Amino acid sequence: MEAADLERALRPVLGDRLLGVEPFEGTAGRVRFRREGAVDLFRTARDTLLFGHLTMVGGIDWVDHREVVYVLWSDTARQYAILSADVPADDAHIETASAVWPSANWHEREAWELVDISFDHHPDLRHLLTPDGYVFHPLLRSFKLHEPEELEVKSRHV
Amino acid sequence: MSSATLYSVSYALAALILNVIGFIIPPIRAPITNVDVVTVLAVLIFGALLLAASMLNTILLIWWERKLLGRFMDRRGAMHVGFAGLLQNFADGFKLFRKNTFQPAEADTLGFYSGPTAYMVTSMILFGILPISSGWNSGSLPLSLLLALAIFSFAPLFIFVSAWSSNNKYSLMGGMRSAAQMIAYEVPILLAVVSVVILSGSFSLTTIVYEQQNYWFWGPLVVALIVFVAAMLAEMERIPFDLPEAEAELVEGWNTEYGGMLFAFFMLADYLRALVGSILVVLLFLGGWTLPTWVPSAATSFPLAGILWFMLKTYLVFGLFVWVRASLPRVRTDQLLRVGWNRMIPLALLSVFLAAALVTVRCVPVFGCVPSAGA
Amino acid sequence: MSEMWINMGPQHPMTHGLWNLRVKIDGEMVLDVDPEMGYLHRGIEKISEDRHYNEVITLMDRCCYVAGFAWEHLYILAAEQALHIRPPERAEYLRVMSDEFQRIGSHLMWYAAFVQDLGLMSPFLYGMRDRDLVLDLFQAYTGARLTYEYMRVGGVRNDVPPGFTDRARKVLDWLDDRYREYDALCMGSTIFRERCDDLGILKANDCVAHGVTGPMLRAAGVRRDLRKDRPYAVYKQIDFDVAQADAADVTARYLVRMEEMRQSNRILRQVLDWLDHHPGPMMADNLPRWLGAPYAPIGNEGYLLKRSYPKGTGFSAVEEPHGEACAYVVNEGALHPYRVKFRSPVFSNISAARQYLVGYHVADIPPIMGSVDVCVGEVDR
Amino acid sequence: MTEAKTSDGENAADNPILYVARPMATAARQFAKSLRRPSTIVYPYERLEDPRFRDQVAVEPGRPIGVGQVWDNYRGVHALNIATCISCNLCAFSCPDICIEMVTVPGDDPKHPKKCPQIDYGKCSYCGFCSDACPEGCLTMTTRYELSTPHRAEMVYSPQKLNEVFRSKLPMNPIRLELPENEDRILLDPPLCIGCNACARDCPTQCITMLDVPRPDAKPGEKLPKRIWKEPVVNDSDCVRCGTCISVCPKECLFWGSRP
Amino acid sequence: MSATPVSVPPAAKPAADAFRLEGELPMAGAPAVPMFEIETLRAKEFLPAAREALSALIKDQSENRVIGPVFNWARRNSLFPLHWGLACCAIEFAAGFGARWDAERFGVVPRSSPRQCDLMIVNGTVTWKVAHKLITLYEQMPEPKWVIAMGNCATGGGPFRTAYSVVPGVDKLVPVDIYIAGCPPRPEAMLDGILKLEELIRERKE
Repeated sequence: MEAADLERALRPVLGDRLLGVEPFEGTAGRVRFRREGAVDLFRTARDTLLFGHLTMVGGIDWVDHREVVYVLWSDTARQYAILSADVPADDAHIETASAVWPSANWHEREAWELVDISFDHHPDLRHLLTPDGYVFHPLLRSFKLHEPEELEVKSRHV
Repeated sequence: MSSATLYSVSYALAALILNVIGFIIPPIRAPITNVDVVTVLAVLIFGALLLAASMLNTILLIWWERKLLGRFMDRRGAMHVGFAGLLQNFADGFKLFRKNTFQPAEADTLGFYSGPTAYMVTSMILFGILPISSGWNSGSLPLSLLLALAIFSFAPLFIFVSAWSSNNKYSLMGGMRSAAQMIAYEVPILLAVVSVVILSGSFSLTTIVYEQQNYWFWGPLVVALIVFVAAMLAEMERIPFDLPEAEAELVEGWNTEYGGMLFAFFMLADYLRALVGSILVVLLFLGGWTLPTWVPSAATSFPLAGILWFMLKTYLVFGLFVWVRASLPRVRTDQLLRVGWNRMIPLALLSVFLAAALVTVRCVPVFGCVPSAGA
Repeated sequence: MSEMWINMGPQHPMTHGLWNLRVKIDGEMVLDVDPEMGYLHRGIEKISEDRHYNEVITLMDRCCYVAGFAWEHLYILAAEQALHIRPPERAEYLRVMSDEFQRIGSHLMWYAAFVQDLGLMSPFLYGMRDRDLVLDLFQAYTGARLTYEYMRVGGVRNDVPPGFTDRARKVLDWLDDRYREYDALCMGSTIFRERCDDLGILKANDCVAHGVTGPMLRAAGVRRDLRKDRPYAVYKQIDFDVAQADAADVTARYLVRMEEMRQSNRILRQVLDWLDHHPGPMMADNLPRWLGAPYAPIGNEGYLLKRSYPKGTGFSAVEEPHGEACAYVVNEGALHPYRVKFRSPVFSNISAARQYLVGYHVADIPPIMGSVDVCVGEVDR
Repeated sequence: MTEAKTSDGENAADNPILYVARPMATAARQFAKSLRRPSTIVYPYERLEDPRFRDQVAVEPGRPIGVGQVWDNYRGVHALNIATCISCNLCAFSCPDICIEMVTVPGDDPKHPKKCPQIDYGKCSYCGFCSDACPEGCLTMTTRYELSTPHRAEMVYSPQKLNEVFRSKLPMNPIRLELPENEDRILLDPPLCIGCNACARDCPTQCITMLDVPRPDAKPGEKLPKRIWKEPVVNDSDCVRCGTCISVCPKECLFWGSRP
Repeated sequence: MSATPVSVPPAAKPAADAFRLEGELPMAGAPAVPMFEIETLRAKEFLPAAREALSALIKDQSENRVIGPVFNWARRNSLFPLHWGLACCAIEFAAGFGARWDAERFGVVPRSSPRQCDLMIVNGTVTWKVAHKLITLYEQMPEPKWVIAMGNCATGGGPFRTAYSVVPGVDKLVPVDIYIAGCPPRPEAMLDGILKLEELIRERKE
C-alpha cells in the first residue's frame, strides 16, 4: 500500500478534512487530517483499509500547537500507517479512538497526562503513570528538568 | 536408647538433684527424696529431654531440607554459618527471638498470640506419643496412633484462629484455604491408616512396628502408602499442596502478619509437623526401627541402633518430600479438593479392601504370611 | 466471604516489578481487575530530550531491563532513520546476534519467573543459571551484564573478541539440552497441565482489538512477527520460522516462547557462521563528529548552530521478546532529539488484563500474569 | 510458520500414566549432577575474575560455570593515570550522567594547575563513554566492582583515589577506538580573532601556536581593529578535539568544520 | 575508512591473559577450594562471639554483655531481605539468589512479608509515587532493621535523578546503612554489600 492508495481511499470519505498523505519511509504513509474528521477516519481505516490494530497514540508538543500521532498496523497489508492531527495548544482536544480500537484507552490516558491533550468521550480518563492529582504535564516543552541539587538549593531559599 | 533407658537416666538425674538439695538443706531432705517427688521430677526432666531432642531434630531437619533443596537446585544452600551451615537455623531462631513482635492495629490480641502458641504446643505434644525405638513406653499406649492423629488434626483450628485474628485479607484467605485443605485430607489419611490397622490388628504404634518384623507394610499396602504420603504433604502444607502459604498469590499466606518469635513458632511448628509426618510414614509403612531380616544382625545389635536406623529412615522419607518440593508445581484449591475427594478417598478405600482381603487369605505369595496377631 | 477489593502490589510476589493489580474477588473468584501502573515512571522520554543521540542509549538499557538490546536496537533504528544514516552490514549482523541472545535471555528470565509463580522452585534456579551463561557472553563483548551501551547511532561500539563465536556455539549446545529439560519439568508434569490448560484465554480478535502482541498474540493463532512481516536489520537473509499455537491459553504461550527460543538458537547459528567469515567495519562512514563512535558528543553547543543538520522523523518497530515495540523519534536538527516516543508491548498487554483475568481463580492470577511476561520498566518508562 | 510443540513432541496429556514422573526424574538427574559440584561460586573465596579459579572450572555442556568470562572488557571502577592526563575535559563532557567533575590536583606547576576527573559513583552509570572519549588512554575501566560503603561521601572518587586503582594493576578495558578519518577540525574565523592567546594558553596538548599575521595598512578613513596581530594555528595531528579552545575563545571565532 | 576498533595496549599493561577465553582447561568438577574446607570457610565466625559471651558469663557481667555477642552473631548471620523488585537492580538481585551466587549461603532468604524481614534492599529507582509505600513497608518491618540502597538509582537517583518523578536517593526517605554502587551492581557486589552490612552490625554492639 502506498501513500497514493491511502489518499485515494480516504479522500472521498473525509473530503477537505484530509490535509494530505505524505510518504513516510518504512510505512504506508503519513496521513494528516483535521481533528473534525477523526471518527470517520478511524472507522474507515479500520473497516475499509483493514488497519485493525492501533499500535500507539502519542502526542508531540510543538509549542504553538500539539500533534497527535496514531500508528496503525494492518494484518492484511503487513504495513504500518501513521495518522497525525494538529490541535491548537490552548484548546487541545480530539475525539477518542478507543471506541474504534479499545487498545487506544491507555495510550490516550498517557497522552492526556503527559502532553495535555484531552480526548473527548474517553471512557476512563484518569492518571496512569503520574500520581493522582499531579497537575503538571511533563512532556510539554515548557516543563524543564533540574538537577536535584539545584532544586534543593532553590527550596532552601524559598 | 530406649524410652526406658532415657527414663532411668532422668530418674537418676532427678534423684541426684533432690539429694544434693537435701544435702544442702538437711531439714527438707526426707520429704523431697520421697519416691513420688522424685518420679514427678524425673517425668519433668524426661519431658524436657524429649523436647530438646525433638527441637534439635526439627532444626536439623530444616538444615537437611535446605541442603537437599540446594543440591536439587544446583546450588549449595546455607553453608557459611557453622560447619556446612549447621548453625544457620540457630542463628535464625536467636534472631527471631530478640526481634520486635508486632501486633497489627486492629488485630484480635487473644487470637493473635494464642494461635501460634497453641499450634506450636500441639505439634510438640506429638513427640510424647511417637515411639522412636523399641521399649518406648509412651508409644505402646493401646490407642497411640489414634491419639497422634487426633492431635495432628488440631492444627487447622489454630491456623484459622491466627489467620482470622491478624485482620489481613491475605491471611484470612490463607487460613480458609488451610482449614478446607486439612479437613479434606483428614479422611484419606484416616482411611489409609485403617488399612494399616487392619493388617496389624492394633492401634498401638509399637505393635504396628512389631507386626512389620517379617515384611514392611509398604509392599502390600503400596496404594495406602501413596495416599498417605500425598495426604501428608497436604497436611504439612508443602508443595504441591502449599496453597495456604502460596507465595505467588497470598503474600505469605496465613503468617503474613506474623514476625519475630510468633513467626518462629509457625516455622518451627511446620517443621515439627513435617517431622511427625515423616515419622508416621516410617512407623506405619517402613518398619519403624527394624531392619529387614536379611540384614546381618551386626547392623542392629550395637547400642542405639534402633534410633539410628529410625532417624535415617525418617530423614530419607523427608528427603522424598523435599524431592517432591523441588520438582512439582502447586495445585489450585479446587483441584486440591477434587483430588482429595475424588481420587484419594476411593484409592484409600481400595486399599482398605486390599488389606481386608489380605487378612482374609492370610498369606501373600511375595510378602509372606500375615502375622497371627492380625484380626 | 462477601465481595472485596484486594491490592496485589506494589510489593507483592506476583507482580515481578512495581505495579499494582487491584482485584475484586468473591471468595476465590476474580470479578474485576484494575491494573494501576506508574510506580516506576522515570520520565525516560523527557530525559531523552535533554540528551545527545548516543546518550539516550544508556536510558534504553534501563528502560526494559530484561531486554536491553532489543530496546537499544529499537531506538537506534528510529534515530538512524531520523538522522539519515545507514549502518554497515557487519554491525547489523552483530545487532541481530545481540537481539536474539537477548530474546533467549529474556525468555529464560520469563521462564524462571513464570514457574516460580506456579510454585515450581528448582526451574527458577535453572532458568537463572542458564540465563547467566547468556549474560556471560554479553559481558564478553560489551563489558556489562544488563546495561550494555553497545549499539551506537551508525553501528556498534566494537567487534566481538576472538574466539567468541565458538564460545557462543557451546552455549547454544548447552541451551538446546536445557530446553528439553524445561519441557520435561513443565509439559511433562500433569499438575502443570492441569494448572495451565484453558487458563487466561484471550482469543485472536480480542488480542487485535486490545493491541496485544508478541507471544500472546501468536499463541492465539495469529502469525505475526515483525522479523518476518517487516524485516529490519538483516532478518530478511536469515532462515527461521515463526512459532505459533492455537489454544490461546497459558500453555500455548509457554509453548510459543519455548519454540521461539529454539528458533533463536537456529538464527544465532546462522549469524555466528556469517560473522566468522565476513570481517568488516563497525561504524558507518561520514558520521558527523558528534555522533562518531570513539567520542561521545562534546557539550559545546555553539558549534552546532553553525552546522545545521538535516531534519527528519524516524519510526521503527522491533519484535521485542515481549512483543511489538515501536519508537518515534523527531529530529529537529539539534544535538538532542526533539521528541522520543516509545510504544511498549507490555503496556498494551497489561491494559487488556480485564479480558484475560476475570472469571478465573485468585490462584490463577500469578500464572496468567506470568504468561504475559510483565516488565514494568518498559510499561512505565 | 511452525506449530509450537515441546522438544520431544510429547506431553503429559498424551501420557497420563506418567503423571509426575518426568519432572521428578529431571530434578533427580540435576541432583545427581550437582552432588559433585553445584554451579555455585563461593563468592568471597572464589571469584570469576580470578584466572586461577577460572582455570579450574570448565565449559563443557553439563558444567555451566565460567562460560565466556572475559573480564578484561568489563566496565567497573575507573583507573586514572594522573601522570598522562592532559586535563582535556573530554571525559566530563562525554558523561551522560554528569557525574565527572574536573578538580585540581596538586602538581609541580603552580601557574597551570592540573585538573583531573573526580567521579561520583553514586551517579555514574558505567557506560564507558568517558574511557572511550579519553584521547590519551589514561582513564580506563577496570574489573573492580565492589564499591559498597556505609557513607555516601565515600562513593566520590577523587583523582588520587582513581590513581590508586590504576596502580593496583587490575585488568583494564583494553578497547581503544581509532579516530575517524573525516574528523572535524578546529577552524578559525579570521576577521573575528583578536589574537588574545587564550586558546593557545589553555590547549591541553599545546598544539596551538600563535603565528604573526601581517598588520594591514590602514586605508584612509578606516580604523584598524584594536588587536594583537597574531592568529592561532592548530596542529591537527596533535589535536585531541576537546573543544577547550572553542569554549575559552572570548570572540567565538573558533568553530568546528572540515577542511578540504 | 571508518572507525574500526583496534586493540592498542592501554596505559598499564593488562594481565597476561587478556582476551584469553578462560576455562578451556578440562578440570571439570574439581572444586577450587577442597570440599571439607569449603564448608568451613566462615564456620569459625561463631567462636569469637561464644568466647566473648563465655568470658562475660565468668566475669559476672550484666545480662546484655552475656547474650549480646550471641544475638549479634545471630542477627548478622540471618538477614532476611524483603522480596520485592523495583527496577533493573531487581534482576541482579534475583540473579544473586540464583544458582550461581546463591545468597542463601549466608543465610539471606528473601521473605515476602515485611513483618518477617530485617533488611530492605532498595533495588531500583524509587519514584515519588511509590515513596510513601516504601516508607510504609519500612515501618512495617520490626526492629532491628537495616536498609541497603542497591544501585545508583537508590543511592542518588542514578541516570534518572533529573526526572520529575524520581526520588533522588532513597536516603531522603529512610535511613540507609549501606550504599552499593553499580548500575546495576553485579550480584557479587550485592553480596559484598551484605557482607559489609554484617561487619557493620558486628561493630554496632548493643
